[in-house]
Amino acid sequence: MSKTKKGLFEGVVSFNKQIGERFYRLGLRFKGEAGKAFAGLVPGQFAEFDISTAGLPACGEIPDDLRDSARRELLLRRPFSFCNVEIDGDEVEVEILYCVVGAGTIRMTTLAAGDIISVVGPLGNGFSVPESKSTALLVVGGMGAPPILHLAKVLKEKHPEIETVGFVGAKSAVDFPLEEIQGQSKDALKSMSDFELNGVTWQVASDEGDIGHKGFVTEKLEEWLGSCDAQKDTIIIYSCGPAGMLRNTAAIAERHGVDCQVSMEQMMACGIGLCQSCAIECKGDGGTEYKLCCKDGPVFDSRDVVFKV
Amino acid sequence: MSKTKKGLFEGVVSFNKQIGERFYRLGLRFKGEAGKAFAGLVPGQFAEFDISTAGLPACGEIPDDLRDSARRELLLRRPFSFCNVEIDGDEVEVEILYCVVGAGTIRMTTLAAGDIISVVGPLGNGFSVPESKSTALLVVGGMGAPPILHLAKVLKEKHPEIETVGFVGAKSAVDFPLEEIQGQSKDALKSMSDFELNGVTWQVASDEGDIGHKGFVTEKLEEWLGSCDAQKDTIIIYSCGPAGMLRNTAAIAERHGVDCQVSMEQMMACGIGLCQSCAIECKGDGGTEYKLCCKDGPVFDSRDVVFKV
Amino acid sequence: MSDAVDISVEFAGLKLANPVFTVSGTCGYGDELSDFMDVGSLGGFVTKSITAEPRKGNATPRIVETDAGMLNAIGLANIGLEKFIEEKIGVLEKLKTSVFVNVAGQAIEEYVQVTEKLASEKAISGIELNISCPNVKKGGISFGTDPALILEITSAVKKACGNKVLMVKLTPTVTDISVTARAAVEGGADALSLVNTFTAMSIDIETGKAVLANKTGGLSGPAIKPIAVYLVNKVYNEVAKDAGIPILGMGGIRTASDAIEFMIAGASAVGVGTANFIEPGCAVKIIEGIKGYCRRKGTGKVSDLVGTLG
Amino acid sequence: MSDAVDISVEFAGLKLANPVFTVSGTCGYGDELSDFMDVGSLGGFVTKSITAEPRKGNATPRIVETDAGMLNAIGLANIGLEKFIEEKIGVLEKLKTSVFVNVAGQAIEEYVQVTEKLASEKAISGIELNISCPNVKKGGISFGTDPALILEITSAVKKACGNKVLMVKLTPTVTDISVTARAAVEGGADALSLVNTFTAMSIDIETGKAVLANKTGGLSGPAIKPIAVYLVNKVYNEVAKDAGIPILGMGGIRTASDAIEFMIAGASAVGVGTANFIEPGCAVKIIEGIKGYCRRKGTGKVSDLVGTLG
Ligand SMILES: Cc1cc2nc3c(=O)[nH]c(=O)nc-3n(C[C@H](O)[C@H](O)[C@H](O)COP(=O)(O)OP(=O)(O)OC[C@H]3O[C@@H](n4cnc5c(N)ncnc54)[C@H](O)[C@@H]3O)c2cc1C
Ligand SMILES: Cc1cc2nc3c(=O)[nH]c(=O)nc-3n(C[C@H](O)[C@H](O)[C@H](O)COP(=O)(O)OP(=O)(O)OC[C@H]3O[C@@H](n4cnc5c(N)ncnc54)[C@H](O)[C@@H]3O)c2cc1C
Ligand SMILES: Cc1cc2nc3c(=O)[nH]c(=O)nc-3n(C[C@H](O)[C@H](O)[C@H](O)COP(=O)(O)O)c2cc1C
Ligand SMILES: Cc1cc2nc3c(=O)[nH]c(=O)nc-3n(C[C@H](O)[C@H](O)[C@H](O)COP(=O)(O)O)c2cc1C
Ligand code: FES
Ligand code: FES
Repeated sequence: MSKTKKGLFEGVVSFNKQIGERFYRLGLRFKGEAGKAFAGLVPGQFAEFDISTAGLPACGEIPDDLRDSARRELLLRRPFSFCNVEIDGDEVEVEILYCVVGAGTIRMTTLAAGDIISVVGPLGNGFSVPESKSTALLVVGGMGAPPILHLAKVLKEKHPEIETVGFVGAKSAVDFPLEEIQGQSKDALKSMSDFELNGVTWQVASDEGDIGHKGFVTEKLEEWLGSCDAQKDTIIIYSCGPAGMLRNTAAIAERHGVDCQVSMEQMMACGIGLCQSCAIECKGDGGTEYKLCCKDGPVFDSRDVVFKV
Repeated sequence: MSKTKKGLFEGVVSFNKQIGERFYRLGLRFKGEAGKAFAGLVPGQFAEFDISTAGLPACGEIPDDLRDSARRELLLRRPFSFCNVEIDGDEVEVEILYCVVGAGTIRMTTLAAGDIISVVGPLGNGFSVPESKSTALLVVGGMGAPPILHLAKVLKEKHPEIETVGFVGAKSAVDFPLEEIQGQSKDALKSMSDFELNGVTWQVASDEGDIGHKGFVTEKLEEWLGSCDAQKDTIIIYSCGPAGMLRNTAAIAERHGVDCQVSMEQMMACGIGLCQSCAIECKGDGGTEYKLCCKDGPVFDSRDVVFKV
Repeated sequence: MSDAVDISVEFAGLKLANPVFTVSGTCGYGDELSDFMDVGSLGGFVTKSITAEPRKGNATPRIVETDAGMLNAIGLANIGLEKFIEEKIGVLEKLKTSVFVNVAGQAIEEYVQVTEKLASEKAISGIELNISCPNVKKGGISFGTDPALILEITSAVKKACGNKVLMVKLTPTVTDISVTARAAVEGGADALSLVNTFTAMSIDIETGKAVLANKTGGLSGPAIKPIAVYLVNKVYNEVAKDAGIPILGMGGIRTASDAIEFMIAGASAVGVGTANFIEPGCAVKIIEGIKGYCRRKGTGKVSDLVGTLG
Repeated sequence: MSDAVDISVEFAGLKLANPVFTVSGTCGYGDELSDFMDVGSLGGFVTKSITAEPRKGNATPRIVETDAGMLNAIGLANIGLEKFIEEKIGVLEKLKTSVFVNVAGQAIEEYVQVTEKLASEKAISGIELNISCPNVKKGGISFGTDPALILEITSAVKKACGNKVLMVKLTPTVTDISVTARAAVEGGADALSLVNTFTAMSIDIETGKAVLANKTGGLSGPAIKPIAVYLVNKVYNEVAKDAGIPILGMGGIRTASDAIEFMIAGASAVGVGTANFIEPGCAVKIIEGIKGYCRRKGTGKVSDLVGTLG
């Protein structure tokens, strides 16, 4: 997967669709130079969006818990990964999947088709596929879904020889940022242990057990690894999700001697290596050193990361 | 004209229409308590609008001279007078006429039908009609049009016995915030010396002479007063516009011994008498004193005001 | 956990219904806000600065908006002590909230004289000593930045204020606010309020002149909030906590969350200033919001939040 | 009037192509911005703070957004002097702009030692002395607030910096910035830069803890602009003008209009900091905008704007 030159571009909103209480999918179209840049986007790369130009929803439409923070004036851009990229002749349509959690994402919900927003990207290093692998295990926790969904699709298209198995978990059914789950009845959820998406079968787990396995998604991963006969060095794990889940995933990978790439998150001011805010503690020569999530990551080899939580 | 209780209300945008390069008309509908409050709005009263919830237009649509200031984060409300009030059963529709001059008004242009905005009003004291008057002279300079247009309509409806004559001036034709003028061809403008609006005939003047009389609108006013036979105490002047024009109008009124009410502008932080920012120097006992534009005005008897410009 | 939340606070011996004040220069003399809220539901109310003689204030423009803030240079415009007592004390009495009168002056004698007159007014719970307004000078140094002067003026006013609570309002524009805070406490302050505005300037590049007629003005609003929270925390940790002196924290408070930040930082009560201009009545929402937060968090008494920064 | 506008400026003896810098800690070591702009078109470039030894910096979170501003507590994370000279000087040399290296330290000796090494590097036009970072302490008082220490450290570094321009960066959090500015000038500063960030704090009310791992951080961005403009004007009027010392003005600059405000207030050059994060490349737009303004206003030389506040 090749990397393209980053830049400051304008994208045109093609859709902005609510898919769950707090979840939305936003489409953006790029042309010209921007199109060229984003056509080469690698799953796991991200971009920085300027949402300060968007309006606020009416007061009554703002969730109670965000009412106080919603009015904060936005200064910084917001980083988002992508869950899909479609190349359509000269144009490229990218898609992000976002969760409404604060001042920026609440404004994002008012973006409408035709609105123009400023985007800096594509940024960072995405997932890579080492030569020797024949099995890819995709492990998602909650809002970690977007880059892994994108990766699933790219693996299916560009590496059909690789067997791809998906694992996805969250607190409870409402916390899956997926239309495939948000659309279902309680009963359907109850009996759902896996589902198909982007050509992959995903095993499901939830802390509350209202969907799939009751417990951590990493338990399903461990179970799978325990019962598989393949050479461990032909397997690779790709994971994105909350810090605790990534730590568990990394520990499992370590235990089974399996390669693992994790996509990390950190508060970012710039996304392009200027501010040093997004430090991730990594193992270094005879100690630890900080690497930059935005520039050296967000995807890291799990063996390099010093997990904190 | 009776005054109603002010309050903090929500209005629903009913339209937002561009009527000139920098001019827009915005309609707002109020229901319930808000409707009751605004049904009693007196011409010359104003309200404070919270526009911080509106989005910014795309960068390319922002006029060059506003590009730097447009991104300023809005904190304060913005004061606007009204050019029309329509009562429609339980609902009231008010209309404002605004000019895009800065960070707030540029955001205002993105408001669309259905958007909800927060309004504090109606505020201040509007124009009043003393018993003894049989002639009203309406004198408008540029963006002073809205409250005087509203007044013209109310005079026609509620005081048909009063003869009403209008005078309107601006720098050049493009500076009249009126559809009646913005719609016309250069040739039509050239030959236009007056026009009808809200039941009143308006004589036109422009500094550049590309429409109507070449010169100040106050010259037309003075001409009219010089050639009229009516008792001077039966005449009243109502004026709104730039400070220099109001000063001239007040001087003419003084010279001719005619009553005159002027609607003043001042930078306002609150609009409701809390901050003391909107001081207007007035004549007081044995000196001058500051009155508040928002609470004691914006309409003042021109004899009370100490004009500065 | 029971739903009962006690949001009353003890503040320098006063029992306040809740910790929320509206603060000096942003809420008039009490009548202007009553169209928008029940002013009596406030924990406390601080009047516009009062001086011995009436002051017209500065020429206009007196305000200008900046990013997430505003500058003001009102110039202590006020009706003067005499007219204040005649016309406004009655209004304030009816408010049914604890009223602090903000006192300003050009010289120590003026502060003392105004305070003495006010000390006998039943309607008033306390005096807020404004030694942090950029217009008040003595020997070229404004009162609020010189610890020795702060000590002197606070002691003098303390003697004049009888049984009224004496609150001293600090300026944020000092190298070390713990020094000025300590001087006020040593002078006998019963409470501290902070922050006043930051001296600042906005220039109109078309005219090449300052926007404000007074050239400089005081910056207030959300822009200054993080600095104010830090300063409240510093004064709490280094001075107020040990001295047992409550802080009225302010600077950019617009929501209950903002108010709670200040309380966690060390403020026993919080002041709403600029936000009154944007949403008159927001103080009532803030009171409700604080109550809701305590209920959700299982905080039995709101004062348990004060100075809990972990 | 001719269209020709001269936007070059003389800055402490350096001839700069234009008055726009990108400033310390917000533009990396020069290579990071080059995807977005021609860094060589800048008037000047100030590197991230360099210390004698490499520093890992603080734990995360290191930043948090506030209203129209942000707090940072990076903790002077940097690769250290040795690696800087090895790996970065070459990059900087290719930039074709005037490069200032921002020097920080724990003690006067460290400042001197780092400066001495840098003094012999051809790629460097000047040293920016960072005595305004909240992490650098001596005897409990940070260097930047004590005039005697400022004098001492400036004189010591001046001796070490050979023919490089010595610029001293001032903190805004002092009672009277003219005092610290004067100390720097007396110590031999060739230029002053201001402002550095304001110490501030943001509290997460859900956890009851400060958002930043370091608890406090420095406030930057548009929120502080009006204070910074005021302080630049004060230093210009009270110190720099008579001393003939140029000011690099910064704090919240995001547009050409902002930059022009600082120049009218008294800055000979202007620095773009936080805005680089939001619109990398905005410095180039600011240069163009300044040129356009001068053309429109008939200002033949951009330096004619400096200190013209009416
Ligand atoms: C590389 C990267 C990729 C991301 N991809 C996605 C994605 O595909 N979909 C998605 O919904 N979100 C994604 N995020 C997280 C997203 O950036 C934040 O949710 C968003 O910035 C919050 O903005 P806000 O203004 O709504 O929240 P704020 O009001 O700024 O903050 C609200 C809460 O969100 C947390 N938060 C804010 N910014 C970040 C951040 N950069 N990283 C982690 N937590 C943060 C804050 O700590 C706070 O608790 C990604 C983050 C990074 C760093
Ligand atoms: C009582 C009253 C009634 C008004 N009625 C109307 C109206 O009907 N239609 C209309 O277009 N405008 C009206 N105005 C002016 C209107 O309030 C300003 O144009 C508006 O606030 C500018 O907002 P902004 O954010 O776009 O500009 P800013 O970016 O805030 O400022 C841009 C320019 O506008 C000037 N300005 C800003 N606020 C005011 C103000 N309150 N008074 C005068 N000048 C100001 C500034 O000095 C600056 O030069 C009225 C003002 C007052 C006080
Ligand atoms: C318009 C205005 C007028 C003010 N007048 C006074 C005053 O007369 N006396 C005083 O002590 N503080 C005055 N202040 C300062 C406020 O009381 C408060 O300390 C400051 O604004 C910070 O709080 P805020 O950000 O919530 O406004 C004034 C503030 C504003 C905005
Ligand atoms: C993330 C960040 C890191 C910074 N690091 C440094 C630094 O290492 N040394 C320094 O002197 N100033 C540093 N600064 C301060 C800036 O150089 C500048 O003085 C300040 O941010 C004000 O300008 P601004 O508002 O344009 O950002 C830093 C600022 C930010 C935002
Ligand atoms: S976000 Fe600025 S360096 Fe990574
Ligand atoms: S605008 Fe605040 S008192 Fe008039």
